[in-house]
Amino acid sequence: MSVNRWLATGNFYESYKQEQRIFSTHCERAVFIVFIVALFLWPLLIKTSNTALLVLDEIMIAIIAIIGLNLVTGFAGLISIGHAAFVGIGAYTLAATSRVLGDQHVLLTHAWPLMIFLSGTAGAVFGAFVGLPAIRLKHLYLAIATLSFQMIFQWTINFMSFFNQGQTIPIARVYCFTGMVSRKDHYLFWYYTILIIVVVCGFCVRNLLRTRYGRCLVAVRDNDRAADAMGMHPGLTKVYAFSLSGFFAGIAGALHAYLYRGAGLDSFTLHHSITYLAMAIVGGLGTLAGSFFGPTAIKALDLQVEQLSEWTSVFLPAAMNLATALKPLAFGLVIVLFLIFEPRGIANWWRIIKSYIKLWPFKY
Amino acid sequence: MSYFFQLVVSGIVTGSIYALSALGFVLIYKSSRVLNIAHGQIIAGGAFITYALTVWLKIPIYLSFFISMIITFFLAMSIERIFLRRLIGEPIISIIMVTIGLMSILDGIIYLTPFGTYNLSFPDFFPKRPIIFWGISISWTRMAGVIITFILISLFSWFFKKSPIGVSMRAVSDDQMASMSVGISVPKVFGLAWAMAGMSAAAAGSIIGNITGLNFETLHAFGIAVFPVVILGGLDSIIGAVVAGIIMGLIQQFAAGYLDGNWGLNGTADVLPYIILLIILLFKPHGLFGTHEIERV
Amino acid sequence: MKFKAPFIIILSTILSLFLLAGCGQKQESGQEQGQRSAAKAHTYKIGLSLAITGSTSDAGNPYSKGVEDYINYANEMKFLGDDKIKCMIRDDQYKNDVTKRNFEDFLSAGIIFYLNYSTGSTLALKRDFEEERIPVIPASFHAGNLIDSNYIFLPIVSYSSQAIGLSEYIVNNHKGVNPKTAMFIHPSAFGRGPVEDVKKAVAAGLTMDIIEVVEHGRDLDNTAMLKRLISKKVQYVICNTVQSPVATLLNDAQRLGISADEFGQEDKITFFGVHYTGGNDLIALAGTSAENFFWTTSYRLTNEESAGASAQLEIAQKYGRDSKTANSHNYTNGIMAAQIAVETIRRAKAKGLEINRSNLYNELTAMNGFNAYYPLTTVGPVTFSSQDHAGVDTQIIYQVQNGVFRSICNPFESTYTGKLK
Amino acid sequence: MKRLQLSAITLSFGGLDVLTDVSMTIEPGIIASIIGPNGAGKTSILNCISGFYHPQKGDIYFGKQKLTKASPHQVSTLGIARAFQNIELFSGMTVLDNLLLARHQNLNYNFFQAVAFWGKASRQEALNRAYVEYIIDFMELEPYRKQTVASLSYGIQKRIEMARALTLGPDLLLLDEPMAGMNIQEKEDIVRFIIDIQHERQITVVLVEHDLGVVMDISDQIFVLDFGELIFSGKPEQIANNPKVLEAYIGQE
Repeated sequence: MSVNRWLATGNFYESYKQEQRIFSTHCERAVFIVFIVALFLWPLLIKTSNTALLVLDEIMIAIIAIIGLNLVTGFAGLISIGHAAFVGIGAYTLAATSRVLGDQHVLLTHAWPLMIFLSGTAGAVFGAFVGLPAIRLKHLYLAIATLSFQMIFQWTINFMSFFNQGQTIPIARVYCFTGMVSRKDHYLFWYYTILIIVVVCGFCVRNLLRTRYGRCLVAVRDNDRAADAMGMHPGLTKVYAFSLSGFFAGIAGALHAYLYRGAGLDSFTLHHSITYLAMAIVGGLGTLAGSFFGPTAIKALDLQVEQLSEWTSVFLPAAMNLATALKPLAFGLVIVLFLIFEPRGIANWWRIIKSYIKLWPFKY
Repeated sequence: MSYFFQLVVSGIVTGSIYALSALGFVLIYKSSRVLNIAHGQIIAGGAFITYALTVWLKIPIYLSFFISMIITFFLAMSIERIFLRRLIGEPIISIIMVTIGLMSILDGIIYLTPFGTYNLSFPDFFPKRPIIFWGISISWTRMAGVIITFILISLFSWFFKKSPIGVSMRAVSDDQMASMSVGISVPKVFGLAWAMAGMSAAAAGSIIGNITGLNFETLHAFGIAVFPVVILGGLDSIIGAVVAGIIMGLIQQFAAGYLDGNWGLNGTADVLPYIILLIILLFKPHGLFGTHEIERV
Repeated sequence: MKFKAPFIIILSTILSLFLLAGCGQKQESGQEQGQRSAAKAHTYKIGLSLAITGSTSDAGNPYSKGVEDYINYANEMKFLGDDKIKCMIRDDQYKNDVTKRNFEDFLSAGIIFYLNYSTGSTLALKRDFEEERIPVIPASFHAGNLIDSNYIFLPIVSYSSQAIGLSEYIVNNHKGVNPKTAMFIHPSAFGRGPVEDVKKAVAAGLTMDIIEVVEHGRDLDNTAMLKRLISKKVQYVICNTVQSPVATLLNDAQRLGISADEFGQEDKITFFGVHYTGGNDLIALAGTSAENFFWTTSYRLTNEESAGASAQLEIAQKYGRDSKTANSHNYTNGIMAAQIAVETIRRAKAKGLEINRSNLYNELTAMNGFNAYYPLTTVGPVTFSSQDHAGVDTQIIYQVQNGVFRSICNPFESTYTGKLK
Repeated sequence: MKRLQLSAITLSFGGLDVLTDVSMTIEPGIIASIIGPNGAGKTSILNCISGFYHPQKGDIYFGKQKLTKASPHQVSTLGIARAFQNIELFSGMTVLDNLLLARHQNLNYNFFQAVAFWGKASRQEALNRAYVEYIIDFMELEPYRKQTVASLSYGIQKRIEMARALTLGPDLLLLDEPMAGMNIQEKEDIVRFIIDIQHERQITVVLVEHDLGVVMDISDQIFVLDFGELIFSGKPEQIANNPKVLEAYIGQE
């Protein structure tokens, strides 16, 4: 039988190996590859401002953080109101290294891939530690336990002179093959680095989710007693979920510290934890695609509102209060409207569009 | 020794104001299993309404206190009607997030008013001189705060225990399906719970506003600061809120009185409640007075 | 579901276009700059990023209006001839990340002078200022801003010097042996900044005992702390924080009956504060408890007759500000930052120099001696040099008398600040 | 094959005795049924075996392994699988996913192989999928493979529950009222499955059931509980004339 693997219609799996594929048709795979290649190529073709690159870098860092948050809150169903603190742990791993060894130390400037990985590990260790109450606590009590962790983290950083009491701890520019990454190339360099990390993380999580290490997360979310009877320790699975989420958050934190060339407390406050949750919700909880859409949408909204309020302040100079009120208003409205009208988030739109295209032209 | 007693008295006084702020959380959670993160904003709103009535409309403070409570009663009720009603039966994370969204919306609305950025304070309507006995001093404002707190809390407890609506509210909190089947309107009960929480928020806001002055940030930060109290008390127990409020008040005062300034520690009053909360939760996973949900297989 | 799909495609396309527009628009403004510079009348761009919303917006809001109004005023009064200044004002909600983005944005728009706001963001961006070699005036007078940095200029004396000035006032007027003092500070770099410097001044011979340094939290009740201070015989408390905690502190002190009715009263505490603790907002928050509070700054206040006060009120009236904003010392503060920027550009232009960052920097560092700048709103001249990056070196002390801040001494320069250098 | 042994177990909740001194021995490879009136403690026995409850007195052995204090996930790794009375499926997932999940402990690739989805992980997942397909085939669930559990009927859900327990690859299967609330035809299907399970796969089945007809037909051994006490154990044909059982079921006249 001749198989046309470019279309979904008339295509049947012949082995279970085939069913494991991430892309069911060549078409899908081709589109994806073109998209990734485009992401790599466009900065070389179009001249972009540093601000635009900074925004994109920010979005991608948020994507990594949200992948982590989605694993714990979306897939494992454990509400974490302390995700910014995990991200902070990553950033402060670098900061602590900088305080101990000096910010120009070769470990920070040359061995930065290792440092990023180490920050992720630190995040994972703290994640496991914070996850421990999950063995006993449930629902809101657990959510507030993570909130407590956020508060304790903030207090510790803010009052310890080792951490410069929450002031920015500087981290030097990194070196790559061509020498020191200069101010001019800084954002572009990190654009590529973060992009590679995002793609790798995306694939890792995609893989994880089709193995037992991913399925157990969903199992404890849906029914932790049944999960117990299926041979998973529900408590340890939850701790593992927190630790996994901490790992991604740690990586995001390290990247944030490198991108901003310093770690300061005010990037990892409760407010950020809440924003992360909002991103996960708007993207779509419990979906990998949502982890990409959420941060993009919320950051885009932020920028739009900023521009809008600037625009209104030109026309209504005396009505500054309107402009200042717009940001929280828009943020809140988006969350509430999404929850009321599209609780499954943008990922659901994505799903609808995909099935629409897949069936095209044979819609029934 | 009088230092110690002063701390105890201050702790109890602060604690009872915590209890009043926590009451709003408890009322809502008790009936509808929703944790209203936007409560701090409602507290701030209540304080601002009282201020606007007293200073701008020149209504006597006691009267505006009541009017403010009535306004927030309807305000909170309509919040429930507009935002929460549609989400009955949704997962817990959605509902928490809705209240977070609500928090942002209320922030936005308050920034539209002058209160968003101004610093204001209530006119003095109590004598500024404190009440002093045995060397321990309490201000009139705080004393009034404590009295109002206890009046309100006993009113609410009585209401829950004795009045028909209160009984139906307890029934709903116990089992929504069963209460629906005996003809209790569950949405109505939810609305009422929110409304009562709104009332308590206005009272708490007016009292706190009298103590700290009216600064939006200080006031809404109180909503977060009171979380440890709510959880420690066990989310659905009024008595729990009172006890936990006073415990937290005492902890904070003792932290500020004995820890701060020694061993290089500072600001411990902000973090100690959370640490103690975590420790207690490890032993009592449902807080001090929270109901255990028995799991059947 | 079927009819939903096309709708969603359209919607998401629009959304992604929005995102592109968000990134693209800023690029445009860079090109715009290039086109404009070819024309006859120049427009010089300066940037201001500050907290109009979020924490400290009570100070940031009037500050932004001060900058906005003065720049408009300067343009209308033709301080720079036909040339104009365009000040881009962005709200960063007190978040360093947003400040950084705004700054990058301003840079691609081609700013030649930058006004910053918070201590945190100034410290976080210090290295960028160095690399970009752009003159910066922050609204934070944190002395630490000047360490390892060449391009940050404080408009007035640092918090440290203000606190030392207050200490000197205490020492000079205190009767008896070493005055026992405590410090009440904000739990951040901004609050902690002066502590070390005051301690250094004490070490250098200022006859004062620092009994305790208190970092406040979100306390509703300062009873414990005040009782402790009284038991340690503390007579003076120097505050470096924002108004709201000070108001609570003053209220508590009055309630406990330990606030002094006049300077240095026995067994009572006299309260002092540096720039951001005071102003009309404090009186608004603390009411009668604010009585006898001592406050230092380098600005003239509008409740006392002066040329600066009337000029400020005139500008405020011209742009329709309410009386609260018009009389705020943070409005003065904003005007001050804008004044320095405008004056620097004016001087460079008067010399016929090209208006760019390095010339402005040179102009700023030459602002001393006969070249010193005398703004109306301050109690002394602005003097910068390559060594001295604090503008107005003099300060003045105000005391709350019957609900109004009144100056109680002549402008002075704290002696120990000089000695410490 | 292992023998399940309960020796004099006593379980009480706050003074209320649920099980008193119950001893049972279930030989490998048989179908054993536990019957009794409501509240007799049938489900509690299953809960004790599968580790959700821990008896205060007495011991439970599975072969040589002591289960008394083991938690559910430990019990399940020893080869004891359980289907619940009130359906405890992962309701948000498809039937396929539910079954794949049950293979959790039978997969032994490590975390890093999982992340890379390379080598062992990929191979094992394919085998896993094949195994699940075999169970789907066995339990005749083919039409529902890719449907979400929550959207299926009660009868099917019960069957999925059984299939999931079977996917664990157990030596001992605990079924808690698999036929409750079903019509005759559905019951017949379930009975057929149970018999097939025992015959084709040599799995010991412990059944808690109300339908006496079915129990009499298929059981090799029957245990009767009343008020937490074991009042009878033996072959089905002995039960009909046991006075104690009659008394428990019909009541004292």
